[in-house]
Amino acid sequence: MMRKILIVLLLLLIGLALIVTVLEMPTFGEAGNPTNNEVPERYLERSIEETGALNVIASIIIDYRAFDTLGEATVLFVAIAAAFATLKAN
Amino acid sequence: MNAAHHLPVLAIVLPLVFAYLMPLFDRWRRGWCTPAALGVLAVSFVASLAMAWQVMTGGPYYYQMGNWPPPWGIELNIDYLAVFTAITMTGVSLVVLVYASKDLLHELKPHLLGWYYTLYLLLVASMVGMALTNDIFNLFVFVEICAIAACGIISIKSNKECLEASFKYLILSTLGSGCLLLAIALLYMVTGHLNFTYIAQALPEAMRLYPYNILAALALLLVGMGVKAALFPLHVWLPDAHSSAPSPSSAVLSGLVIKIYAVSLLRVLYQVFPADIFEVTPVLNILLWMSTLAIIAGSMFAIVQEDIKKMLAYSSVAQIGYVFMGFAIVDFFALTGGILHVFNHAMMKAMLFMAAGAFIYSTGVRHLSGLKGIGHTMPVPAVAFAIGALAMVGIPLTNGFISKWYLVLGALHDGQPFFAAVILLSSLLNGIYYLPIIVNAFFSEPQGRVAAPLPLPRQMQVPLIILGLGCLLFGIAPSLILGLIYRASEALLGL
Amino acid sequence: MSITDVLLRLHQNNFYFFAILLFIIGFHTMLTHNNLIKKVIGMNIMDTAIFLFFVAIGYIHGGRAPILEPGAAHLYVNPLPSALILTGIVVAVSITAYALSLIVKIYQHYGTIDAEEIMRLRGGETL
Amino acid sequence: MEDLILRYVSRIVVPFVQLYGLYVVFHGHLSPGGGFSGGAIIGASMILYALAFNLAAGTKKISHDLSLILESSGGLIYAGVGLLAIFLGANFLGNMVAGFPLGTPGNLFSGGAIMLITLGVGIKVAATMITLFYSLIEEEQATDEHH
Amino acid sequence: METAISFLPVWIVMFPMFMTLVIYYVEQRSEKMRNALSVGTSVVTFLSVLMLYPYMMAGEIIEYSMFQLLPNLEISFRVDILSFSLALLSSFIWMLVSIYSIDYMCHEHGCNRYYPVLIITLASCMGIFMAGDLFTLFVFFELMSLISYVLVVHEESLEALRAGYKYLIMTIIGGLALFFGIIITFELGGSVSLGGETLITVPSTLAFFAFISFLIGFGMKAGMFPLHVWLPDAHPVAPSPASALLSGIMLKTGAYGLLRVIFHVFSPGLLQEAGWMIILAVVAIITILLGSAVAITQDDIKRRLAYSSVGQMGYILLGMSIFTERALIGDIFHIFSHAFMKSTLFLAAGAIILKTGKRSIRELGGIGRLMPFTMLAFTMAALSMIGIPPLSGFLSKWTLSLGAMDAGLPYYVLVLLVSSLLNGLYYLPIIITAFFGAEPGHEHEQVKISEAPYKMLIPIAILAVSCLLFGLLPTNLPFDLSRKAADFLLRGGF
Amino acid sequence: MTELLQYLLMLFLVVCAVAVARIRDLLAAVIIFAAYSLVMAILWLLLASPDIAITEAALGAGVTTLLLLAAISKTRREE
Repeated sequence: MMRKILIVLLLLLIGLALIVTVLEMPTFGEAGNPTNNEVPERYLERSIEETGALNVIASIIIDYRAFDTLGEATVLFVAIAAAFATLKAN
Repeated sequence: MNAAHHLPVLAIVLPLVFAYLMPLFDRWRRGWCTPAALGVLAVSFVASLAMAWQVMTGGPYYYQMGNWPPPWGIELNIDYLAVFTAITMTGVSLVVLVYASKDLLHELKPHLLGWYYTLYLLLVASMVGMALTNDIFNLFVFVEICAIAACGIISIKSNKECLEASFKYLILSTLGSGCLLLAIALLYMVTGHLNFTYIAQALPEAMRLYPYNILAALALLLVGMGVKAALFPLHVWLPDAHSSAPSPSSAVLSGLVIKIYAVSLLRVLYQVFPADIFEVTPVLNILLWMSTLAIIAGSMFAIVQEDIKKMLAYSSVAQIGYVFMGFAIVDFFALTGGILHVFNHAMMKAMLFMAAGAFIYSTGVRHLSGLKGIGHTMPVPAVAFAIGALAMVGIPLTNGFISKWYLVLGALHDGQPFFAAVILLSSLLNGIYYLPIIVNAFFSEPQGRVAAPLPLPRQMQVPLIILGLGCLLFGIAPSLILGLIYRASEALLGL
Repeated sequence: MSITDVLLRLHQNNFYFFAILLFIIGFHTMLTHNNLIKKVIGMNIMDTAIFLFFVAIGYIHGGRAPILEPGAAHLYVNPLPSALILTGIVVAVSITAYALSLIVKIYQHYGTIDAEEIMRLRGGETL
Repeated sequence: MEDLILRYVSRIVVPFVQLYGLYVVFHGHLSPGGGFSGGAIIGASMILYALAFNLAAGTKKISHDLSLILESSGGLIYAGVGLLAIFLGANFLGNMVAGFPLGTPGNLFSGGAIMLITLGVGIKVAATMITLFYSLIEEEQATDEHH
Repeated sequence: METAISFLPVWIVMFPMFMTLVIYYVEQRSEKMRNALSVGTSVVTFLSVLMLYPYMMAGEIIEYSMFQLLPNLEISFRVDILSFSLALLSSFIWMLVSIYSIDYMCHEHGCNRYYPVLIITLASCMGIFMAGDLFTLFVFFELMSLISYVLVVHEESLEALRAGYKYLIMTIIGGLALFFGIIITFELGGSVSLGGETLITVPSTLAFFAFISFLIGFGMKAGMFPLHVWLPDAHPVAPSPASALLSGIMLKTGAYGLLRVIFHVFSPGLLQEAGWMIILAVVAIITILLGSAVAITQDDIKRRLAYSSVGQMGYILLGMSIFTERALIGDIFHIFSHAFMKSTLFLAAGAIILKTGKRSIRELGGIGRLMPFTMLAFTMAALSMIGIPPLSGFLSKWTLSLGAMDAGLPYYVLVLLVSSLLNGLYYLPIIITAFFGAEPGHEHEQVKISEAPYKMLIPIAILAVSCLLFGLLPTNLPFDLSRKAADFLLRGGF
Repeated sequence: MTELLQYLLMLFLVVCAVAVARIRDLLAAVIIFAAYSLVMAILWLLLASPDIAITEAALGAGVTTLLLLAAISKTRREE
């Protein structure tokens, strides 16, 4: 019981801290936010000529950041391997 | 562009590819599994060594995945710290795998061996990936692979303790990943980049505009990596997980997996965050005190343990404290000591766990008081255990001494003799729980199952001998690895 | 900062706010709930909350989905967070799958999926 | 009775769902979707099929060995395409620089390596979902016999 | 200097180490060969040390750097007159003890462990005395401490294991304290080499920590109060030859370390100015009085000897804290004389225990009549211990007292006198019981107790005669060496 | 108008999240969670990320729910 109260208090603290940061964050949906820099610009402007895909997200996940996606497929695989090994253990 | 340029890919992707092949081998060519896994890790190790050679002669370089320059693509940063970590990870895991190929036959059902290798190779690949990557989201992906694979090689044993422990580990590790991902989101939000170098460039400006965001990111990062690296108050999962797992898994989990998170945290803290952030926030101080607590509490807990693997697991809690202490004292020597301890402890703890595994393999005894006289009947693992234990205590001419030397020197150099005293105190505690085991092993008459152990296969003895000699070699000639570490810590501190 | 300012700010950043809220709820469920399946659901809630947060970062008012139409000059939202979250979702599903298989095995061994019950069983048995 | 309806419905629905899944996979580079979501849809359809009939019917469609091969080959295709790029003189996972033909943007066959990789991922995800579900369910039967 | 000579220290250290392996290999096959090799090794070592004599007398210092571990941290050797004196002393006693062991140990189990350990301990002891820097000193110190654990627990009885555990923990504490001291020295001085510049020149808090650490680290070995607790447990449980070495030589390594620290790491001037020596003096006085007083209450003969060692080490520590030349001479000479005396006593006690199987002093009545030579040697050493002229113990105490008077510290002399009185109180009863006490009832005695075999008697005799000779002769080698060493320490040359 | 919709959806999410934690019946919890996932997918559509929405609908709402159901069928329904 004590532990649960402690956890709730801790979570409230974390939540409060995070909400304070929400107040400070760049405003949602503004075009001038730090994220809208040269990175998405190039993806949006040049993905057709550089990757040949209309879907920019596909061009990012399978071309610009393909290594991530290899990792992602591997995560799926490792989960399967782990689950399979666990289930088939006896 | 020559072929050697692609070595980093070889080190990561080859284990990955063979991890995919391993279930097929297991199904149709079971005999190929072990040689293939060993061969792949050996290649990966050699590739890491070759990378180290490249870096030492030609300086650090980057490898751009798919030729996309940052910040658009993912790049690998092959620098001193990265190759050092890669060597540690592949080298130790190779040695452990040799041991595993025999030990697992009695811990697991034979049809699981291939799956075990799959998980193991993926674990190593992800660790090398974490060591080399220069992209924070890519780091996250590897962290996830590593987390699941680490749980997988525990739960594959599938007895009561393992399942419970690995579930606990999985949940806490997912919590850690959640915090990490949120931290990445916060960092991305204020900087617009995912590449370490670019985040570092954008952070000073962002620091001015969104200080709380960055602080929150830092805190989340600390918690996320702290949980995974078993930093003291967040270590609750470790003792169960590391003690119940099959011995090779324990060796690699305690020796390598918790270290790689620590190294990743080090990289992010030193390479991404601007140095002045640590002047306004006590993050490093918090880390320092947490590591102090870890060192003391871990050793204290270890003293009262009666199960050999549990004791080793608690000892890991203390030892990861050393690593973090080295990172948190911002000093060249301390940092060197911390990084060096990653390497040294990887060897020592892997060896200790394998020795413990050998005892369990041959006698079935896990209880510390049951291991009396084991030195007479099983000399090789007992001597290896003794070397590991002496290295843990920090007896000179073992590698543990060297890392302790640097840590204490760093603490003194930074004007914090208190922490030097903490390290010494914990060495004493290490002595209190390690030495009686050795003494009992060599100066008591073997009884019961200890008196007539099963013969230990050669594949299980050789790794112990290799690591034992390694512990001595790097205690006598630490300069073999120190050159790399010096450069790594110089680069991290920007000297 | 007055209370109206705070509220206005929260309104502006409402996605972030709710994402944090969900994150905390998921975190809480995951940490304190004894039922293992509930823990897994809590984990999913926590993860989706972070994904929501991440995707919201990339949004631009009036932006279109980043499926390009060659030749037309539209305002598109930032595609990078979406791409990353795609990875995140798969990761979450993978962990869920693995966690569930663990739960199934745990149930076979312990006959329960209640964390406290399991602790009690272990305490009575192993020590 | 209910079972019958379910079977009829699923017999009709499953092909459409699978077709949709294939569409999502193959149009990953043109429209929303891609290997992961498409693969998951195909996998879900197979699961639905297995649920509606029974496990044996499902395993008859896709045997264990096949799903094992599919699962691994998905990942291997991915890594293989990446390694192919190295042999073509680019870095790992290179696409345009490695000389994969990009085709005409907007066409089904465009995007070079993207196409191949999406296909691999789709196969892999579908196989994974099926394996996962089977192994979760199968375990039950095994233990039932056991008890 | 010729290279061959500069290589000699390495040879002296490495030869026994190498021979340890050889013995370990040989002993599987032949016990005789093992015994011969052990004695041979110690003889060769002794002779090798002796070869240094002319160079040392010429005032040369032999240096040899073996290899570098870390920047500014290396394994190096350096022999000066002090190193030489102690190395000579230890290798000499080691030689005698290894001869003694042959007959003593043949009744014990585990000889195959005993001899290699004996020889490797010799190697590490030589290493300590010939170390060229603190780190090398530390390495060999740890090696010796850990290895001699095997000697302590040789019996493997519960008592021995318990004493050994205490010893081990204290050793670890001492080792860590030393480590701390060395690393502070490294931090402050940038190097740990001995005999070069004084490493710590400014008294600071950190320097004080270093001093305290060294005091703990070396004092632990030297049996300094309150860190002596392991000593009375560990020394009696070891086999007697090992006890002789533990008490006679290995305690001195602590004293030697302290001497090095006082004169090379710090400087007498600094220590006097900072007033830190008073700590050493106070604990030394407590050690003397406590060791002597507790010894009286002990009934076990080896335990009594062990407590006596505590008291005697107190003299040596006290002598160190007085920076006058004569005190230092007495101090170093006491290292010699105590080594001779205590080895005699332990070896004689060992012979008695071997023959009678009794350790309790009350049961030793009449033993002097049964084992006259052994007991005579014992008496001689005991009298020397008390400080009866003209035995060597008197000479050392006398010189020490003179030194104390030089420094204007007459109450130190008082302490020495009181302790001599106490020594008398616990040694004389043994002698009286042995020669004049009633023999215990014969009904339990089936075996007639006879004199010890000659291989044991000769070493005892040599040592006992040394006690006499070195007190009797006005100029003898140990005293000469002490004088030169003191001179060297105080002035850095002859 | 969209803002109101957003708030409604997000409140729904919060309610679902709390309900999942509170409700004793695991099957109901899973179904509520599926609803949660679907609403999340709609929210992502509002944020102009159809890819994520489809993936979440297929993986989050579909596969996860199926897996959870399978797990429940293998264990027990009540908490």
